[in-house]
Amino acid sequence: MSFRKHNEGGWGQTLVSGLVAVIYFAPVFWMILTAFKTRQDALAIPPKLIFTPTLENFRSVFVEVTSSGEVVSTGAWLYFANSAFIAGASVLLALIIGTLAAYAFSRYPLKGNDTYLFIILTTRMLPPIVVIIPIFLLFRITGLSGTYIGIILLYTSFNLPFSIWMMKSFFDDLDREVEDSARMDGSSDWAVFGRIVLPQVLAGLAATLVFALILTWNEFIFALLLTGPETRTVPVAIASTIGGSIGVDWGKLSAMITLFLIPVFIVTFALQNQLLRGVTFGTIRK
Amino acid sequence: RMAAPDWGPTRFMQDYANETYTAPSGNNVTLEIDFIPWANFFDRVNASLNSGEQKYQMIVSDSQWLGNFVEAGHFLKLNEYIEADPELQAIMQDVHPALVAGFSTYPHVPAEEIEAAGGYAPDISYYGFPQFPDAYFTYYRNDLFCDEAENAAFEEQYGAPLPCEPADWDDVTWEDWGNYGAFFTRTAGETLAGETLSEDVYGIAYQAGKPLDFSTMQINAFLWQWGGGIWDESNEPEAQVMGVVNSPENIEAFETYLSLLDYAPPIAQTGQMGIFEIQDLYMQGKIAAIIDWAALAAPVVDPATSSVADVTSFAMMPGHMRDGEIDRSANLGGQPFVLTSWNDETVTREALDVVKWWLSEETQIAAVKAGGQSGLQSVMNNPEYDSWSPWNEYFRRSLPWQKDLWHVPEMFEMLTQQQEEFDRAITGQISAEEALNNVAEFQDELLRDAGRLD
Amino acid sequence: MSELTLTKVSKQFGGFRAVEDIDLTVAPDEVLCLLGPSGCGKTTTLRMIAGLESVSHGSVAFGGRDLSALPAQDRNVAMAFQFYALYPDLTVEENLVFPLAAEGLDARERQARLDHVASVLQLGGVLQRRPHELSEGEKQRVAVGRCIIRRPNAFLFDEPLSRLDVALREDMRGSIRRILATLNRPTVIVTHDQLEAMTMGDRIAVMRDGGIEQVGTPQDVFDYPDNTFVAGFIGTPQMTLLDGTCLGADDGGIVIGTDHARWTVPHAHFHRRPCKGDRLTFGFRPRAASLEAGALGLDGCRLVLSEHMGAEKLLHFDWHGQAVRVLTQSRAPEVDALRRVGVDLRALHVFDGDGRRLSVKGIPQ
Amino acid sequence: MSELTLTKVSKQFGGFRAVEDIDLTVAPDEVLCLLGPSGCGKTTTLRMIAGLESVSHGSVAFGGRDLSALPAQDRNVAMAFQFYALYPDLTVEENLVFPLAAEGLDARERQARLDHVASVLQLGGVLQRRPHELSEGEKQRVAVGRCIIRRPNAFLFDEPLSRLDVALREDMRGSIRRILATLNRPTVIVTHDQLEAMTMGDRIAVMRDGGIEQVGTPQDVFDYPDNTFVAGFIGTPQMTLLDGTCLGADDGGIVIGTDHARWTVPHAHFHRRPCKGDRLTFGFRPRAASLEAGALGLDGCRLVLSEHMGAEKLLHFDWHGQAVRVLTQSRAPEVDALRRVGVDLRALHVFDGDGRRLSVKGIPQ
Amino acid sequence: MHLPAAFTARTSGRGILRWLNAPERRGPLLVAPAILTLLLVNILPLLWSFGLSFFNYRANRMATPRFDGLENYVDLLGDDRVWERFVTTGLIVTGSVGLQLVVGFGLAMLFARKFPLRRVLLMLVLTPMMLSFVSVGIFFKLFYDPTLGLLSWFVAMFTGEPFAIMATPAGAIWAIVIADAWMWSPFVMLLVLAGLVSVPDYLYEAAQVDRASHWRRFKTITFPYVKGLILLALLFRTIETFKTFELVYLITAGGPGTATETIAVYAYRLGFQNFRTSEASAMAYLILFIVIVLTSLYLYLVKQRNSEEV
Ligand SMILES: Nc1ncnc2c1ncn2[C@@H]1O[C@H](COP(=O)(O)OP(=O)(O)OP(=O)(O)O)[C@@H](O)[C@H]1O
Ligand SMILES: Nc1ncnc2c1ncn2[C@@H]1O[C@H](COP(=O)(O)OP(=O)(O)OP(=O)(O)O)[C@@H](O)[C@H]1O
Ligand SMILES: [Mg+2]
Ligand SMILES: [Mg+2]
Repeated sequence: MSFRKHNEGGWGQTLVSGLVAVIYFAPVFWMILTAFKTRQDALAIPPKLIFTPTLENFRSVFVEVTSSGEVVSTGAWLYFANSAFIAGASVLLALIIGTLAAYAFSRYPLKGNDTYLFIILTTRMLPPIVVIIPIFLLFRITGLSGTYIGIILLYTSFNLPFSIWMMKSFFDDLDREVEDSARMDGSSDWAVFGRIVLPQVLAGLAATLVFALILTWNEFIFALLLTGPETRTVPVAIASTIGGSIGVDWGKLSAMITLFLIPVFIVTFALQNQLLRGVTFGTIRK
Repeated sequence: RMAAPDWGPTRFMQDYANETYTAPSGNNVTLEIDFIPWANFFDRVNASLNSGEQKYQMIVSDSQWLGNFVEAGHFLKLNEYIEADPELQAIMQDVHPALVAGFSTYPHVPAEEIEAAGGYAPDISYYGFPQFPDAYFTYYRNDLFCDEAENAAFEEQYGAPLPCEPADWDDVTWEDWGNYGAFFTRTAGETLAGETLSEDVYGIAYQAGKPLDFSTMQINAFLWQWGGGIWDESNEPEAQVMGVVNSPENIEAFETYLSLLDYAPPIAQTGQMGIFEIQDLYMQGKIAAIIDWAALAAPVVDPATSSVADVTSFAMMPGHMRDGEIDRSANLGGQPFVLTSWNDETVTREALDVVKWWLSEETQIAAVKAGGQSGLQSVMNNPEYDSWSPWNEYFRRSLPWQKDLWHVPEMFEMLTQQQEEFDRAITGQISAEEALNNVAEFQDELLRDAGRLD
Repeated sequence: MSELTLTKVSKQFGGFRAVEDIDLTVAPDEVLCLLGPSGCGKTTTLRMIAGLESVSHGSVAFGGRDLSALPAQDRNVAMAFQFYALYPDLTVEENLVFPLAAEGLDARERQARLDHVASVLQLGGVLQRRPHELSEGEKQRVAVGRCIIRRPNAFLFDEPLSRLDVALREDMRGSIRRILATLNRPTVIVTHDQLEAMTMGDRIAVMRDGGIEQVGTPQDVFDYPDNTFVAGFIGTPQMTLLDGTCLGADDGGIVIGTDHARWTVPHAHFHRRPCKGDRLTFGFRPRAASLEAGALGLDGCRLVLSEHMGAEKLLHFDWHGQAVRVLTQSRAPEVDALRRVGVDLRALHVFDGDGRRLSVKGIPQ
Repeated sequence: MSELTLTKVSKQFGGFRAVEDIDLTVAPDEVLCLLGPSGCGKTTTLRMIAGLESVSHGSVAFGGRDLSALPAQDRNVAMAFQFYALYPDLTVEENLVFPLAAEGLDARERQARLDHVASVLQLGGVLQRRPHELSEGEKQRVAVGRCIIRRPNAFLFDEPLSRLDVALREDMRGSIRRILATLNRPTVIVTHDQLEAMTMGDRIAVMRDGGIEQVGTPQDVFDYPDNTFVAGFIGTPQMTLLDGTCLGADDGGIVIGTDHARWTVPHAHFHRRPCKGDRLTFGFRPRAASLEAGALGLDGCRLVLSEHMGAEKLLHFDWHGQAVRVLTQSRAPEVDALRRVGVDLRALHVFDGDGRRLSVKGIPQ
Repeated sequence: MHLPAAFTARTSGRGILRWLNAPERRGPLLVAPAILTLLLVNILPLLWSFGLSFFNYRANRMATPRFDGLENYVDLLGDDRVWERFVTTGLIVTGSVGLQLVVGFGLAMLFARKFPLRRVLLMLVLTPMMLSFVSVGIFFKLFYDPTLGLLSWFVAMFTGEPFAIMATPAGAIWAIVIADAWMWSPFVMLLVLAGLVSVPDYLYEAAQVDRASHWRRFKTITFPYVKGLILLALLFRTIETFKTFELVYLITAGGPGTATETIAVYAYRLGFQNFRTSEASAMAYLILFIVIVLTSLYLYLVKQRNSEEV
């Protein structure tokens, strides 16, 4: 070929982008590398790229030695399980509730639609730190503090505005005649939604899911304040590696970051195509 | 149930309780600690208390928080229980008076009065017990300070030898400390103890960080040693701010503090030189001598985490020569634990049983052996005490010098503002005098508004 | 089956009246073609029949039962959408059988219907593909197929063949017509292709600006357009329309003409006579004009362009500033040549100043 | 200006050959229409000329200079895209003058060109609108305008009029044709509308499956299609094509026919004579057939459908299983009536078993 | 007896379902769960703190709060420290969001084309966004450390001097801006990329045929397509950056002095350290007000664009 289509680059492009990507990724790479280092290697300057890797840090995430020399679990697996459960449940809930609401906003506009949508967005605008006390109070009154339901509900409500805004723009972009057509073919409104509309916005759901998941997965402040020992999530555990008698426990911290990164990374990677397509689809007409 | 920061001393308490504690009452009592990351411990406790969550029966508090939560009504006043219980009285007598003053009293009562009262007096209000007491002192590299060539060079330059043995540090002043700093500050390429350096090495460091109370902790030591001081809450409302906080003594002390930062690692210029930063730098072999808390000593002598584990010795913190005597006044560290006010009688009794268990000599010795510290004089007076860890001696000897900063509820505002001003001075934006003037002005107004000043 | 009746149906979008007072009846065995320029309200009318759009006034009834208030899913009407509206995530086969779910057919019957539709519409080869893998023409056929697989109360097609090429279109036209003939349901087909309207419709309704201009059999509408709009809209190539005036009347009839020509048209030609001085429009189809003699002559037509259209040529003349078109099989003159264009009297349509037909219907073209 | 030459041009998409060994020459003053069914490679050919697609084999040359390796921006070719490709953020005016930037015109000349194009394409009223505010037809005209405002080496139009309604289309056809005539550049117009091809092209190239089936003047291609594909593709309504065999030869000529009819066709009718037993296809245009007498008769045609096409009717007959179409102005018989369809001998096209033309070109239709 | 019949139809379970299922109730029905959740968990607390902002409540005092009217707002607006924090926040928001847009846009341009290994490389660039603030904050603080940090080490390779970026107020602001921009540029990239990917090829082809320069192609084709998305990214990122708390707290703790103390950190200090609960609430509503103004501005712009299009 003597010339290329506009949207295709060759290995040259790979080289340039690769270079940029590697530079961009370097800090993350460093975090991951640190997970395999002893403390002295971790802080060594000039930085050590070649070192004897250790898995000790990963071990220390899950087991510890007590004062009496016993080896016991740190309970970290519980935090991981909690994170997965809480993030999973709240993202799903937000997606379901948000999708329904978004569909309604898109198809059955209420009076003052824009105002509702705007108010919904507004709830995301305050720094979390300043709404903590009232939320805490509310949780105390309702007895939700420290329960799974409580934190899941909270995260759900955090993800709702985003889900609604995002999904609405997807629904807005759908061809309504398709729905009309299904209606003509005798399907009930629910069937239309389930069989015709939802499959078309899968990409959007995927994109929303990824964004919401990333936010929820890493949420810290509310996890700190509103979870108890049984419902605590990983970000709180990560913070615990800071400020002990050894300041920042770099190795353990990195090990946790690394382990904690893997699930979102995998989800994002798996949904990457939809993510791009979804984002395109959802927002292009804005 | 108890809220506690997530770190060694509290983990120990949990483990040890699980192993050994059975309630004397026969009730089924377990100590269940909610471990919270240190950095966010205050936020969590604060939110819990102020929302009225009433979730915890005991709380590890910081000494400075007492006034705040006592006035808010969250912490239980212990006087009637102590009065009724000789065992508790004995404990209060055994606890070092500096700790009783810092950890337990509100309104604040100075250590001398506690000592005079023999630990317990009914007219003093008691709230807390030591969970983990702390004090700072010198960590130094004996491979440098005992190196013959370096010693010779130093002696030639300053006319005195380097303190090699811990005992040699007993009469080290801040002036000497500055000399060590200047002497050991080397850049890459120079030699140190016979080795050519590939990286810069710095002489000395102490905490000078903006986060939390870092710089205040060390600066207070200077102020007291120079004969100045902070606003004295125990003399409220007569005690003044103006002319006290920005007294000439204080200014001179603060200037000295600032001048010594010249020999510290460059992070000092950023106002981020906290206790962990100097610990890390020291463990990487980049500083000859530092001043840090007892709580941070263990990793420094652990070869797994420290490259200078084998060559580290501990010694007293330098002091200021005043009236022919070295003053080593310093700011108390560590945390008391308290009972909360909403517990019913049974819970309170059980909690006090836990207190008694924790502050029993046996438990405290175990805690110290596990790397912790104890506030009980009986433990510290144990002849073997000094040998349980290389720094115990210096903790024990430092303790009598400890004072504490304010406990009044306004202390947070005072502290934040003070940290900001100190930080400006540390990062070279303003002079020591300006900083102290700003602090004084602010405190004066604030305390007047709060009715604590006439 | 029962007939479909629209009574004074109007549709208001905000302040804009998209459809206005339409009356229409479609018999069970009848195909009505809605014809009209873009934006005239064809789709909106269809959607009101389907129940996808509420009627602002008037009523839609099947067999006398007013269904205006019924939602679409309860009307049992089949509709092929202008932009296909295929279910993007279903295969062609699934798309086709989708509407059968509501009819509750057994598997055999369903398969039979599918096979039939697929073969008629030549979709056999693409049954397993998804809509985005289809060419435009195939998509359109699926949309039609999804319609005719049903046995609804009425069929509605919105531009069902617009994306097909000529050969296929001719073919489909026949097939659909035949299927509809067997099903015996009132059918409305929207189109803006008049050839399609003429060949598929039992009757044609020509719409403009939300109203109906004329309803009638294709032949009727073609031969006797009610007004200049219909006259110009129906018929390819377009009818030639010339501005003129009524110059008076004499024994032989009414004299009409322009500055450059005057013709006498018998009184019998008019069902309503113009008065002297009235502005008129008269028109004739290009096929009815010739370069040979004719009762009415336009002298001095200058050839501007000659277009080959297969067996015939379309000659564009300029006649004193007005365009005159002639379709002829004979050889075209040189460009710029002057010719006399002759028009058969019987082929002459006369309209009044408002564009309403004056000539009688009886004159065969 | 110089001519455009394609020599053995092919395009391979992966394993699929979209265009195969095309040879074409377009003279500077010539308009060539590329005609063919959907997917036959018309757009691909155009894109190769424009330089938007590389040629897999062969060469594209202007005035003898091989430009195959040159990217589009260096070829100076104007192209109107099938889907308009208007710049969404520019107004119509900005869209129109966009290509002039590269020509470095002064403001006056630019304005003059703009005015001219806008008036020819009747875009004067929408110059300040943006593409999304235009109707499909307007968009298409802007796309064409962006092309003819330039003075490039060659013009390429991809379905330039497909979205216009009939009246406008007729009008535009003429306008574009006139402009092109003054500019004197080789022009290629892609279309699948044969009427457009016939009226706009000096020559027509009929494509199928990536190859060219026939090139010639519209009249030539219409009158003497080289093969059955071209015969069936060109001409509306479609030519009737019947399968038959060569039954032998006698003095009068060659006898051809089916089981149901036999006709003798003079030898002079063939430029290549079939042998006895050869399979043949013979065809005639519906307009050349009639229900009156004719040299060649098809007895027993059963009327299946009669379509009104304005002045004429298209009658669909079934003749022993083969479809026969007749276009007539006279009255249509009843459905199912049996009739004899007569065809004029001169209108008979004969093709061999492979579909290649056997009848001579000389016979006028 | 029509009335009772209707009554029973409504009260029986099925009747209620049917009643709920009516088309005109479909919209409210679908929105209800979302609104309820938000009302309960978000809006109630918001209102509570809004009410609080008119009192003189302090969480660490037992005294009953006194109604203060607008006093808190007046105090805050008259306080130089507050304005200083707003300026700081403005600097950080402008710097960070600006940098995010530039970097995000650049990255998107780089990844708009298809090339081998694109999927993998794209993931590398996306990762920063997936990290928690704690990890980013702690590690960037380490990177910035003049002695142990990679950045300083890297700079020192050229200058020979240890590099303390956080030693000056400007440097500290840069430190925050860089960390935040690094973390969130991928988000902007993703949105812009979405826009770029959706630019139809034929437009570029048309421009090629029209012999347009690269710059004109960018200006007339690329930019219009991503404009809307850039605005969207601007909206989301401005809202988020306005709330920046963790990064500042972890990296500089607001220092040196108060040079990097953002309005969110200040609100935290007010509410959580100084126990001026009501003032903090008032502060929160000032922030909310500003963000709402910014957002409305954005939505207004978008709407204008849309109405242009319709
Ligand atoms: N939902 C709506 N809101 C406002 N106006 C509308 C709406 N739907 C259609 N219209 C307007 O009503 C008029 C008729 O539209 P309709 O779709 O029925 O036209 P049409 O005859 O089908 O045209 P086409 O041949 O282009 O499909 C148009 O002017 C259109 O803009
Ligand atoms: N980039 C491509 N990759 C693979 N196949 C392609 C590509 N572009 C076109 N084709 C195929 O090449 C063939 C010719 O396509 P082309 O677009 O030239 O058809 P066309 O004659 O213009 O048809 P239409 O009338 O529908 O526009 C089609 O079968 C098409 O599917
Ligand atoms: Mg329509
Ligand atoms: Mg094409």
